[in-house]
Amino acid sequence: MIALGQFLEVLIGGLMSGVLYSLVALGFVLIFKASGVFNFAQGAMVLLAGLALVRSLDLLVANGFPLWVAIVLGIGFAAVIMAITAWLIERFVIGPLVNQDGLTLFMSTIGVTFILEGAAQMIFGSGSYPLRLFPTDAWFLFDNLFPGGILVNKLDVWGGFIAGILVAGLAIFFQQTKTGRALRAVADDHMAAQSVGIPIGWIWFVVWLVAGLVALVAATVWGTKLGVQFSITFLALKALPVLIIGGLTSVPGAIVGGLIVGAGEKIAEVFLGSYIGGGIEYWFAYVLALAVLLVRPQGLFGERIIARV
Amino acid sequence: MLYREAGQFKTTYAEDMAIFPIHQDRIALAILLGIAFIGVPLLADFDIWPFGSDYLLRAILLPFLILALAAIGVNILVGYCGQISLGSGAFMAVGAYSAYKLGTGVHIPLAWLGFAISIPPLPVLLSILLGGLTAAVVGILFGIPSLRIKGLYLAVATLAAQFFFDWVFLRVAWFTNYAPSGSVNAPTLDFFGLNVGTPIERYMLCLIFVTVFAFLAKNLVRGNLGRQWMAIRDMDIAAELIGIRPLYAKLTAFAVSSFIIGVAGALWAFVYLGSWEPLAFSIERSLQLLFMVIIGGLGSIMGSFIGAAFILILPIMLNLLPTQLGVPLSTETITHLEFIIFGSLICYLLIKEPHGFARLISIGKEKLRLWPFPY
Amino acid sequence: MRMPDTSEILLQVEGVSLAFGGVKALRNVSLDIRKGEIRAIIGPNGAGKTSMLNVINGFYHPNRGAITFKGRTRAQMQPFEASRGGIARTFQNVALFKGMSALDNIMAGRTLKMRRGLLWQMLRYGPALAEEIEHRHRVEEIIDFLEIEPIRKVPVARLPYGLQKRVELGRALAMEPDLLLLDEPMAGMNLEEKKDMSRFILDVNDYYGTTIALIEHDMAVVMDLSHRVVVLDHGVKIADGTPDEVKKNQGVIDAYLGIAH
Amino acid sequence: MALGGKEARENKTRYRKNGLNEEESYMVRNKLLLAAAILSGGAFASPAAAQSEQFIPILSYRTGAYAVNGVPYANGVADYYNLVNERDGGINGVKLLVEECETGYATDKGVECYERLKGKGPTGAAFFNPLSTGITFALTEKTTTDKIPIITMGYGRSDSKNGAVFAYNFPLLGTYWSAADIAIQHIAKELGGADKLKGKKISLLFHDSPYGKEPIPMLEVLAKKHGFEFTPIPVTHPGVEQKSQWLAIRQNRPDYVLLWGWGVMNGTAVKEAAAVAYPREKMIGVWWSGAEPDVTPAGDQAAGYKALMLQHGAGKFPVHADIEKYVYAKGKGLSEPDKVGEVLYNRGMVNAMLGVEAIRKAQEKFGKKPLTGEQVRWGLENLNLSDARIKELGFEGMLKPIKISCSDHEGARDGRVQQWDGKSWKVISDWYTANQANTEPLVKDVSAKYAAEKNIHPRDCSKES
Repeated sequence: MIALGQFLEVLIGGLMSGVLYSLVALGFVLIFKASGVFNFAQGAMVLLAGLALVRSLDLLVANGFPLWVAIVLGIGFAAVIMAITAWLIERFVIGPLVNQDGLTLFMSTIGVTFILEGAAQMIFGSGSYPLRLFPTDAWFLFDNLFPGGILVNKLDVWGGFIAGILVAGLAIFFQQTKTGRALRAVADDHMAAQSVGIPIGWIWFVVWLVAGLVALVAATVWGTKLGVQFSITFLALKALPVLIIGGLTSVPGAIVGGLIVGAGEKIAEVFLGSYIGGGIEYWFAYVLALAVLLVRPQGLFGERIIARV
Repeated sequence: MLYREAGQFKTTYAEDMAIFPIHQDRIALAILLGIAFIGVPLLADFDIWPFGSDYLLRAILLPFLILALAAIGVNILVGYCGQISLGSGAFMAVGAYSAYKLGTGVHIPLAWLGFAISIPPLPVLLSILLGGLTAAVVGILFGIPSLRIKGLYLAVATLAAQFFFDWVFLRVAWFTNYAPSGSVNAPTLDFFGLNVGTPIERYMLCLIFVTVFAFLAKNLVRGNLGRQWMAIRDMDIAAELIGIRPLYAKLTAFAVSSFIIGVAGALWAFVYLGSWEPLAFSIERSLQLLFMVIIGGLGSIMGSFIGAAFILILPIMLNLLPTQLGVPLSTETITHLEFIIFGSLICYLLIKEPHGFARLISIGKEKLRLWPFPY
Repeated sequence: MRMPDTSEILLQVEGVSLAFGGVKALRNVSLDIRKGEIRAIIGPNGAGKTSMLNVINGFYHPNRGAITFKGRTRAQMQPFEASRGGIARTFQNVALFKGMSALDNIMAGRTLKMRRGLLWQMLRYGPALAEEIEHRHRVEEIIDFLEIEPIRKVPVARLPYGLQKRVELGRALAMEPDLLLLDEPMAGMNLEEKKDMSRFILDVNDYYGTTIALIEHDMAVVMDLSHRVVVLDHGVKIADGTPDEVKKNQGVIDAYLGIAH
Repeated sequence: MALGGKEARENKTRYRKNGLNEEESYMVRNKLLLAAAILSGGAFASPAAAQSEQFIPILSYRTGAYAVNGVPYANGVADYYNLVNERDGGINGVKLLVEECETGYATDKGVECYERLKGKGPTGAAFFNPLSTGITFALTEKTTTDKIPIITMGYGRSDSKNGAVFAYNFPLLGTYWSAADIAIQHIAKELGGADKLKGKKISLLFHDSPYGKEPIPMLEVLAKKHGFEFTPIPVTHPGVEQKSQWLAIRQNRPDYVLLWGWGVMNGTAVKEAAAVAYPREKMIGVWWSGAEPDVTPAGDQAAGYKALMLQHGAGKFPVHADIEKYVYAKGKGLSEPDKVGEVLYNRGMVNAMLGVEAIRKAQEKFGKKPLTGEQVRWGLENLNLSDARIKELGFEGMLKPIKISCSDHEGARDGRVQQWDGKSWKVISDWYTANQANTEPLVKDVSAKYAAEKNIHPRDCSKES
C-alpha cells in the first residue's frame, strides 16, 4: 500500500500546488480576456502587492496596532497601491497602445515588469519579508490506511479555499454587476462596446485593478509560503503553461490548467525524475502545454479559432 | 540636399535590385564598414581614446556584435516569418554546447552495439558552424508545432524548448564532458593556425562573422524565400493559396534563424564568455533578444543592429551615469532606477514607434529626401 | 465579345455539399467551367458563392461531392494542388501581404515558378540572380499591363483600396494561372475604377486566354462580362446559363426580390 | 572621474560668460563627451587626486533573486574597507578607493562589471571577489590573462586550491570539497563514528548551478569510502518550488539531508522540511545556507536546523566596536545597524580583511604605494595570519590562523557547525578540519585536467618564494 499512499499524496500535493499556480494565472486571464493583453507583469504585480502588504503590516504592528487592525489596514493599503498601479498602467501604457498587435502589447508589459520590479523594491525594500497569514504545517490523513499517512499541507488547503472564493467572486462580478457585464462586452468587441457608450478606458482600469487584487490575494498565499521577496516574480513563468493549457480566455480553464500542471509535474518529478536525473518539473509543464496545444491549438477551454478568407 | 535620389537612374533590374539602391546609403555603409574594419583596429592598436583600455572592445563591442548576430536570427523568425519565439536562448545554448562537444571531441560509446562513435576534436571554425547546423536541426524540430499553433500560444509553446534545453545542459553530464561543476571552458580559438586571443582579434573575428551573416541574411530576405516568409507572416491563408507551402516556409525560417542564433551562441560562449554554464542562455537572454528585434524593428536587418546596441548599451549607460556625474546614490538605488528608466523607455518607444528604430530611420530618410519642404 | 473557342471543360464540380456544424453552406451543387470562358457566380448574400470558390481552390473541404480539374477527379482539392495546377485567386476583402511592397506582392506570386534553392538565394549570385531578374521582367510586364508602375515600391498597406485590388489581381496573374477565381473584384469601387477593372478582366481573358470565374454583385458588370452565369441561393443552384437566360429565370428574380421559399 | 561634477561645473561657469552660443555648443559637446566617457568606462579614469590610492572593486548583488543574501555580505565588505580608511587612513597610508558594481548574480553582467572596473585606479583593480561561483568560472581565464587575483572565500572552483595551476584563484578558508568533507565528519560524529556511516542514506538538496554541483564529486568519493548511500536532488533556480523534492525525501527518509542552497531556496527548503515533518536536526546546510535570512522566514519551524560555519558565525567581536566607532558613528555605515554582526555581514568583513592583509603583505615587498594585481597576488600567496595578528585585527574568535602557499591557495580548511534555536545561531560543535587525504586526489585530478585543456604548465611550487 506504500506505493498507492505515496501516489495519492503526490497527486493531492500536486493538485494543491496547481491551484496556487492558478491564483497567479487568473490575473493573466482577466486581463487577456478584457483587453487582449498578454500580461507578463502579473508576477511583478504579485511582488508589488506582497511588498506593500507586508511592509505596511510590519510598520503598523511595530507601532502598536492590534494584528487584525493591521491586517485590515495593510490589505487596504496594498489595494490602494494596486489601484494606483492599475491607473498608471492604463493611462500611460495600455491606453496609448490600443489597437497595437499582441506582440507589441506583450513586450510593453515586460517593460512594465521592469518598472514595477524596480519601483517596488526601491520603495519597499529588496529584502525577504516573512508573512504569516495562514498556517503552513501539515495534516497527515488516513494514517491508519497508509504508513505515515497522506500529507496535506494546510497552506495548500487555504490556497484552494481562497481560489474557490476568488473564482466564485469573479463569476458574480462578471455575471451580476453592471461593470462586470460591460467588461464582458468589451472583451467580445472593443469597437462595438465603445460605440454603445461603454467607457473603455474605465473598463480597462477596472480590469487591471481586479487583476491587481487577484495578485494581492496570490501574494498573501505565496508570501506566506516563500516570504515576500523578489523571487516571487518567477511565478509568472510557472503560471504561463497553466494559462495556455486552460486557454487564455477562460477563468475555469485557469483552474483546470493549474490542476493538470500541478498534478502532472509533481507526479512526473517524483516518479520519473529520479530515473533521468531529476529537475524535470522545470520543463515538464511546458512540454505538457505543447502537447495539449498540438491537439487543441487554443487550449482546453479557449475559444476556437476559425480561419476565414 | 545631401540625401537625394533624383538623377540616380537605374538602367537594369539588377541595379534596381542592389542591396542599397541609393548612392548615399552605399557611401554611409562603406564609411561604417571602414570604421569597423579599419578604424577600430587602428585606434585600438595605438591605444587611442576610447580604446585605452579593453573595456569598450571587450564589454561593449564584442557582446554587441554577437547579440546583433543573434538578433538577426531572431528577426528572421519573428520579424520576417511572424513566428514569435521565446526560445532563442535555447537555440544559442544548442549552438554553444554542440560546438563545444565538436570542438573537444565527441565520443559516444554504444556498448550494446559493440562499437563507439568517435569524432576527434574538430577545428574551431568548423565546430562553430556545425554547432549552428545542430541548432538548425533542433530549430526545425521545435518549429513543427508552429504549423498548428499560432501567435502568443506559439510563443509560450517555444518556452518548452527554452526550459527543456536549460535542463538538458544542466543535467546531462555528457554535454559538459562530465565537468564536476557543469561549467565548461571553450577550446583554444585557433583559426587556421592563427590564435585569436586579444580583444581586438576577438572583435575582428566576430565582426567578420556578423558582416558575412548579415549580408547573407539580407540576400535571403529580399529573395524568393524572404518573400515567402513575409507572405506567411502577413497572411498565411492567402500565401498558401498562391502556392507557398507553410511547412517549407516556416521550417526554413526556423532553420535559418536557428542556424544564425546557434552560431551566435557558439561565439557568445567561445569568444565572449570563454567559460559558461546553462544560465548564460536562460529565458532572460531570449527576452532580451526579442526586445532587440522589436525595438530595432521587426523585419529589418539593420534594425537588429540598432536594437542590439540599444538594449545592450542602454542599461550599462544608465548604470554608469550616476557615478560618472558624481551623483551620490547607492548601487542598489542606481540599479532600481536603471530598471525603472529602462522599462519606461521601452514602453515609451513602443508607444511612440511600435515598428521600432528601423521605421524611424526610414521616416527620417523620407523627410530628408523631401527637405527642405515639409511634404 | 469573343466567345470561348472550345467547349472543353476545365473544371467540373459535382454534387458538392458543405456544412459548418448545422449551417449548410452548399447543398448538392454542380457546375462546370469551360476552358477560356468567363463564368460568373451570382446570388444574394449568404448564397454560398465564396464557399464555392473556397471549395474549388481547396481551402474548404466539401462533405460530399467531387471536383474534376484538368481531367482528374477527386473528393476535395488541396490548396497546394490547386495552386500548382494553375488556379489563382483574389479575395473579397483584399488579402494582400500588408507589410510588403506592391512589387514584392506580385513577385510572391512567382514563387511556384522559382527554382533556386536556399544556398543560391543566400549568395544572390549567378543562377539565383539571373532567375530573380528573369522573373522581375515578367512581373514588370504585369505591372505595365495593370498600369501600376508608380506604386511598385510602395507598401501595399498605404495604397487606396482600388489599387490594392489591382495589385491583388497582379499577384494572381503572376502565377500565370489556367483558372482565375475573382471574388468580388469590383466591390467598393467607383465607376471609373470599375471600368478599369472590367477592362483588365476582359484583357486577361483575351490576351492570355485565361479562364475566369468571378463573383460579382453588380449585375450590369456581370451581364456584360460573362459568357455564362450560375446563380446560387441559400447554398442551392437555382439557375445556370447565358446572361440572357438567367435574366429571364423566374427563380432568380424571386431570389433577388427576396420572395420566401 | 575626469568629468566629475565639480570640474564640469567650473567649465560651465566659464563658458556662461561668453554668451549663449558657446553655452549651447558646450552642452552638446559635454553630452557627447559624457556618452563617450560612459561608453569607454574606465578609460577616462584616474585623475591626479587618486594617484596614491589603491583601487578595490566590489562586485555585489543588491537586487534580484539573491539580493537577500547579497546585501548583508556587500555591506560587510564595504564597511570594512571604509573602516580601514577611516581608522587607519588606508593601508600604510595608501587609501582604498572602492567602487561597487551590481551583477545581479548574472554571469554576463559580472563579466561586464569586471571589464568596467579592472583598469580603474592608478594601478588597476587589486583583486576581484564576485561572490558567485558562475562568475568565478567565467572570470578565471580572464583574470589570469589580466594578472588580477580573484578571491573566492568559501566558494568558487574547488580545484583552484591548487595554486600551481590556478595562480590567480584564491578559494580562501575552504572550498566546497572541504565543506563536504566537514559535513560528513560532523554526521559521523553525531552518529558516533565514521563506521556508523555505512548503509546510511544521505541526500544532497542542491541549487542546480555550478555552485550547487561542486560538492557532488567529493560526496561521491566519500560515499564510496564510507559506504553510505548518496542521492543528489537538484532544485532549479531560484528554488521557489520544492514540493516534489520534499515529497520524495519524505518517502525516501534519508538519514541526513545536506542543503546546498542560496537565496530563496534556503528558506523554502527549511519550510518544506517542516511541512513534510522532516526533522530539521537532520538537515545540515553549507555555510552559504546558514545565515539569518535563510531561517527567519520560516520562523519557529526552522528551529533545530544546522549549518556549517566558514569558521566564523554571527555575533560581535572587537572589530565590530571599531566599525561602530569609526564607520557607523560617522553615519557612513551601509547596513541597518541591527544587522551588523549577522553571519553574512561578518563574512563580508572577513573577506575584506583578508584582501586588505594581502595588500599589506605585498606592500612589504613592493613598497607602500598602490600595487598592481600581480603584486597583490604575491601578497595573497604569501599571506600568513597568526593568532596574534588576528587578535590584533580584532577578529579573535572569528578566525583561525591562515597560511597560504603556492600549492595551497585555500590556506585553512576548518569549520564548525551551528544550530538555529529559533532566535539565533548557536555553535554546537568543535572545530573540524577537512581531511586532505580525501580532497587532495580530486583537486589534483580536476586541476590537471583543466591545465591540459588550457595548455597551462603548472608552476613548480618548490621553486616559489
